[in-house]
Amino acid sequence: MTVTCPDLSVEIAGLHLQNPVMSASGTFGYGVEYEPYLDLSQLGAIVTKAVTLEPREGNPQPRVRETPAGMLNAIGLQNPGAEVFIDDKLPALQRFGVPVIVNISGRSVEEFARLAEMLSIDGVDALEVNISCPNVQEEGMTFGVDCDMTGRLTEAVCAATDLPVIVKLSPNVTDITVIARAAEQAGADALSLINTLLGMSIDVERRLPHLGNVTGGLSGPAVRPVAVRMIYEVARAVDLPLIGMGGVMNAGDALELILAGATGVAVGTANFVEPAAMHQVIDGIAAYCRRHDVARIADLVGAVAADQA
Amino acid sequence: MTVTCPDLSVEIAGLHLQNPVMSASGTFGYGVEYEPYLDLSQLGAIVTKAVTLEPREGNPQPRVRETPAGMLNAIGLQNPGAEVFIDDKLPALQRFGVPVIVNISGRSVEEFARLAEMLSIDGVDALEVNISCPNVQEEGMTFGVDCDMTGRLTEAVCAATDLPVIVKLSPNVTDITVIARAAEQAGADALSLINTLLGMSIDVERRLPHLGNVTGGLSGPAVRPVAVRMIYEVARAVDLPLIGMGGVMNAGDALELILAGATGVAVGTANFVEPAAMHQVIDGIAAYCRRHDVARIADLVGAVAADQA
Amino acid sequence: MPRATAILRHREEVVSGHYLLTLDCPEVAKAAQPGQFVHLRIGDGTDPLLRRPFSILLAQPETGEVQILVRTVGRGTGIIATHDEGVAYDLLGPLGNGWEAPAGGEDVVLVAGGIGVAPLIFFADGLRLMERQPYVRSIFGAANQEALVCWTEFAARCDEFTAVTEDGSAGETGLVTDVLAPELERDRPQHVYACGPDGMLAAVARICRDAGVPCYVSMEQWMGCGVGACLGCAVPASAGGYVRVCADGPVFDATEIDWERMKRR
Amino acid sequence: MPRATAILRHREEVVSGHYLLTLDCPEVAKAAQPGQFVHLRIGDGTDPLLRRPFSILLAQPETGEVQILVRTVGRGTGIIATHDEGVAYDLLGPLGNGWEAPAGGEDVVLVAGGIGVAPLIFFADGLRLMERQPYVRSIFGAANQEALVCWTEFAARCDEFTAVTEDGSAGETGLVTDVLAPELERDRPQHVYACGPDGMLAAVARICRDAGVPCYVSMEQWMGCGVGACLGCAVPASAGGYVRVCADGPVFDATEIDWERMKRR
Ligand SMILES: Cc1cc2nc3c(=O)[nH]c(=O)nc-3n(C[C@H](O)[C@H](O)[C@H](O)COP(=O)(O)OP(=O)(O)OC[C@H]3O[C@@H](n4cnc5c(N)ncnc54)[C@H](O)[C@@H]3O)c2cc1C
Ligand SMILES: Cc1cc2nc3c(=O)[nH]c(=O)nc-3n(C[C@H](O)[C@H](O)[C@H](O)COP(=O)(O)OP(=O)(O)OC[C@H]3O[C@@H](n4cnc5c(N)ncnc54)[C@H](O)[C@@H]3O)c2cc1C
Ligand SMILES: Cc1cc2nc3c(=O)[nH]c(=O)nc-3n(C[C@H](O)[C@H](O)[C@H](O)COP(=O)(O)O)c2cc1C
Ligand SMILES: Cc1cc2nc3c(=O)[nH]c(=O)nc-3n(C[C@H](O)[C@H](O)[C@H](O)COP(=O)(O)O)c2cc1C
Ligand code: FES
Ligand code: FES
Repeated sequence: MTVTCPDLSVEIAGLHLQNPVMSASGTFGYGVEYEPYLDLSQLGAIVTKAVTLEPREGNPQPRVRETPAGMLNAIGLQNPGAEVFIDDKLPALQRFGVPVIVNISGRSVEEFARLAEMLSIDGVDALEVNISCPNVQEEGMTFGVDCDMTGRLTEAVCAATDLPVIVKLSPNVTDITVIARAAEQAGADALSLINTLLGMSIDVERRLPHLGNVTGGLSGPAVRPVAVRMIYEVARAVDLPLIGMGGVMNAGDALELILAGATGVAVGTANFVEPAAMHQVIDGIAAYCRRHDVARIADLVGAVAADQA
Repeated sequence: MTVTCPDLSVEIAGLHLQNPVMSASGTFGYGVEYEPYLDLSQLGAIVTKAVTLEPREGNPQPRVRETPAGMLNAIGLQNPGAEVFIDDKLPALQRFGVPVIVNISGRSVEEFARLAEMLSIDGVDALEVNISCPNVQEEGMTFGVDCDMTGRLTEAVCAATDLPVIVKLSPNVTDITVIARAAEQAGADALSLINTLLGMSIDVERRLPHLGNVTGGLSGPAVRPVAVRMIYEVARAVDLPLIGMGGVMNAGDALELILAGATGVAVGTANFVEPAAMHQVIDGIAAYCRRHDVARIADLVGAVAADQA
Repeated sequence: MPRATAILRHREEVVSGHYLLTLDCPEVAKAAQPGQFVHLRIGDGTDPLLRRPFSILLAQPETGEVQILVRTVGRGTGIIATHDEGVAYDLLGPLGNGWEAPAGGEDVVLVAGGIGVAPLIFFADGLRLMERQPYVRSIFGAANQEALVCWTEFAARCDEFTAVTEDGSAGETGLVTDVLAPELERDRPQHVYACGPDGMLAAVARICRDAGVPCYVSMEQWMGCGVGACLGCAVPASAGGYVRVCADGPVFDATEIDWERMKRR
Repeated sequence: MPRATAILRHREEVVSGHYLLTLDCPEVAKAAQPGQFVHLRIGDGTDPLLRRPFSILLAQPETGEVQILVRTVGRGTGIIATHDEGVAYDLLGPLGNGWEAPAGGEDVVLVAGGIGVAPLIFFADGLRLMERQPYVRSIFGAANQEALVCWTEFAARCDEFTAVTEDGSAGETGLVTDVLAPELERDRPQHVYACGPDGMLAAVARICRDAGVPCYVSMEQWMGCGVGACLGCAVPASAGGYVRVCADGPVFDATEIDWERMKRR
């Protein structure tokens, strides 16, 4: 058998994606910024920058800094708020004809629930609940590292919407499987992981933190081994589909995450390096399937043969 | 004032080090392997590969794998055991005239205590208690991520020895300051951090984990932002001197850790890349002090002006 | 599509650690406006990982050539310094808004600090080609004579030119602002255009505000995407919140920036 | 000090994706023994981060030249493939133990698989220079004719030479072991020396054990330090536990290795 036209489509939380590849929240704006560089209609889905109930100014600059094979960011959830998002940003996202997943963030369970309600409208295909942004020093951090909070939050969001609920997990925890299970039990339809690792870097000449916010979130290839490990662990702990992210630069990296257990793969930092990165990942996955006679990409999910290591 | 001859010496847990720079456990063998490449008598201290009570075979190969700006390792504490270490390895370490810090690892509180006792001999200047090796799937892992266990273990080791006790912390935790405080309260004389981040990588062509042990510990420049952040957090949470490590390649990197709060700095993965890395770090720190008119390196410990970020 | 391959045709170390690169890049040469920048990928690996932004110093639509001036300050610029002719760069650009040219015929002052001269050379070049040429006075400040990089290229495109160095090794002694303040009094221009370090821009903005002269500054900031998506390059806006250097700038009306909240880096 | 700078003098793509590098490195040229390797740093950044080990293909103490054969398989070797003459490498070496030469005058068989030919060329070269030259038969196997890289250099240094390819495009069709087994029966040598992929070495070791011929293999393994400190390059020892390829090897008496526990990678 020779596979010439592999089936790249996947199902995640009831969504049908033409391929597993989507943008990682916060790295792709509201989609349109990247329109000059790639055909958005070819993506598996578009995941938006975090939306909050009220507008947020974000953190003081500097907000980003390169680190070895990675970057720190402390954007601080800058966004125009849910109302402006719905009126000004969401309509433009419709014309690409791919599922739109809206990343939401809040300061309390009530805020998250209210947001979920507001966003349960035409044009939004799923919600990604950002319980793990390391740059918000209020309750936001606590959610993602505590399983009770994760459970309560997930329940509240699920109760507030009929949309599929994807809970985005923080890697800054002792045991991510515990949090993953809490989200599953509370009704999450899918999980995404990993958000950024909490990091810091210092300008030694001036003896100042590089980031205005002192600490920030580490992303990019540097963190990929942590992402692969956590996806591998979570895939064995829950029965939910996973969206993996963390340092994917090319198809090989995406396949690592898929083999570890991710059904979908989000591309973040790589967009900054190569605006057409998602296309390259999609094409590369298709080429891999042809080369290895894989008829359906879904067959590779979690297919690493760890017992034969 | 122009500093021409900065004082690089530091005190850690009663040990006087001629400079803050030492080897990171497990990356420098028992010292002698690197004798052809650098003058060991110029180091601040030598930290040995982990020693266990009984000999350990270690993990199946492959044991190391490069990752972006880092590497995964799963050596599995291979070592000849405490007796052979004392008879065959320790004597050779004496001739460099610098403090010898022995890294110890065990499967139970009793094993750690027994080791501490055995190693409380001439020629050993301090013990580094490895409560955080991610490659030992027994109790070893539990110690470093649980504060009760950390406390009990630290107490037992302190009771078993008169040597300074340095507790080495795992970064694979939700809140490292909690573990740090537990070690402090239990009597640790100093803390070292960070050990490796738990990671994994996959050979997508063969659909196998790269490492024989499936998962391994991530080290090298990739993890430095996590190390800086954790050192910064722990320095503000405890009153103990810290030995920082994680991705130090050069003097600038070492100064990041020092400014974040580390009194000593250990160099690990960099030794593989550049066997004379520790010399370069020492020279570079001296040059920095001269350039910035810093009379004593100790004055820079924790000196990042985060409030002015 | 604002994306192209640029071939390094010529590299000249104009002064120590400063390289003038002539790139073959017809797409950018055609589209570039003064004040815009290119976002360059250095190598194809992870070291460095992110692209690096550089102002366009000159663009020649006829020859397809684009020039940028690179000061070596770190890893990425250090690698560029080793590149030989023939090296191909993948770049995004031209990006950002650039300076709007004045209507023509008026009096303008250009203020450059160090490497900030690059986009002002391009801007001055454009002014010279206007039908009703403005009268262009320029002030170029730097630490010392060496750091007055490409000053001849700049001076040649202006009607008046004043150099200022902190150590007095060339031109006046002091900061650009020491020259700018009396200059604005002597003869009030319609516009001031400035590019340089944040501290200089803040001071220039204050002087212009006090003198009631509209001032346009080109800012720098660490960038992630360069295309407006990541919000990494934010600088504080006087209207509250932040604006993006890459997409809302790099050129701003100086009154749009909240100089008080601006961190000096 | 086993550390040196090596200048790339000449680079030749011997077959597609295989580069023969001639390095100017008197220290290594003088000290090198057949079977030893150099641990090369590629670039000065973090991509790639670790050094890469390469066997010494030939060392000429008189000229100070050292040759290595590099097959491009990934990031580091891919970068080497782009290097021009004049590039300087920082290297550690010669490292490892190398093959012990036989006493002289005996019958030996050399078995190379693919790129594993490199250290055997050096070894064969040494045997030729012995006062009492051993009689050297060699078997060189590869996937196809192309992959019989540097076979002329190898053949020229041996008394008998047999090529084997999996696809039959050159020499015999099959695996080296298909040739080795009858060869050992035909005329029993005193020693077998082998280098190639793990699977081949395991098979060669078994055949030699069954035939009662001492066999010495040169192994490969992912390396951290290359100097015996990190225990990263361990391979399972038949005595239990593990031995280090970099410091205890890369050449081992085949009976020292526990081929059963050896993972095929
Ligand atoms: C719109 C814009 C236009 C620019 N035009 C030019 C130009 O024409 N010529 C020129 O030489 N430089 C210009 N720069 C600055 C240039 O982008 C940086 O110097 C370069 O990115 C440094 O890369 P590096 O890898 O060498 O430095 P790194 O090793 O990454 O860092 C070294 C130091 O350089 C500075 N730096 C690094 N990146 C930036 C950045 N993105 N913005 C500001 N400072 C930075 C920091 O102080 C840092 O500590 C411009 C920047 C912006 C935002
Ligand atoms: C003692 C010794 C001698 C060697 N001699 C030679 C030689 O003479 N010529 C030659 O071309 N190669 C030789 N190798 C293998 C060579 O070191 C690797 O091919 C090289 O390190 C690959 O680097 P890379 O960055 O291109 O590959 P990467 O991008 O890092 O990896 C690509 C693939 O190459 C293989 N690989 C990478 N590193 C190693 C390694 N250290 N050991 C084994 N396989 C590896 C793996 O299968 C990996 O999947 C030798 C290895 C050892 C241990
Ligand atoms: C600049 C930036 C902004 C981000 N903003 C968000 C966000 O708003 N919400 C969120 O859930 N994750 C956010 N993330 C995290 C990414 O979605 C992703 O989880 C992480 O970057 C790891 O993927 P990567 O290594 O491919 O970038 C952000 C990441 C970056 C780099
Ligand atoms: C190959 C290898 C072996 C290690 N073995 C040990 C060990 O035995 N005991 C220990 O406490 N840490 C061990 N470590 C962790 C290092 O001491 C250090 O904490 C970590 O590598 C981070 O520093 P680096 O980034 O400079 O390597 C090991 C690290 C590596 C890379
Ligand atoms: S650099 Fe990403 S928004 Fe400006
Ligand atoms: S590579 Fe470190 S011991 Fe062999």
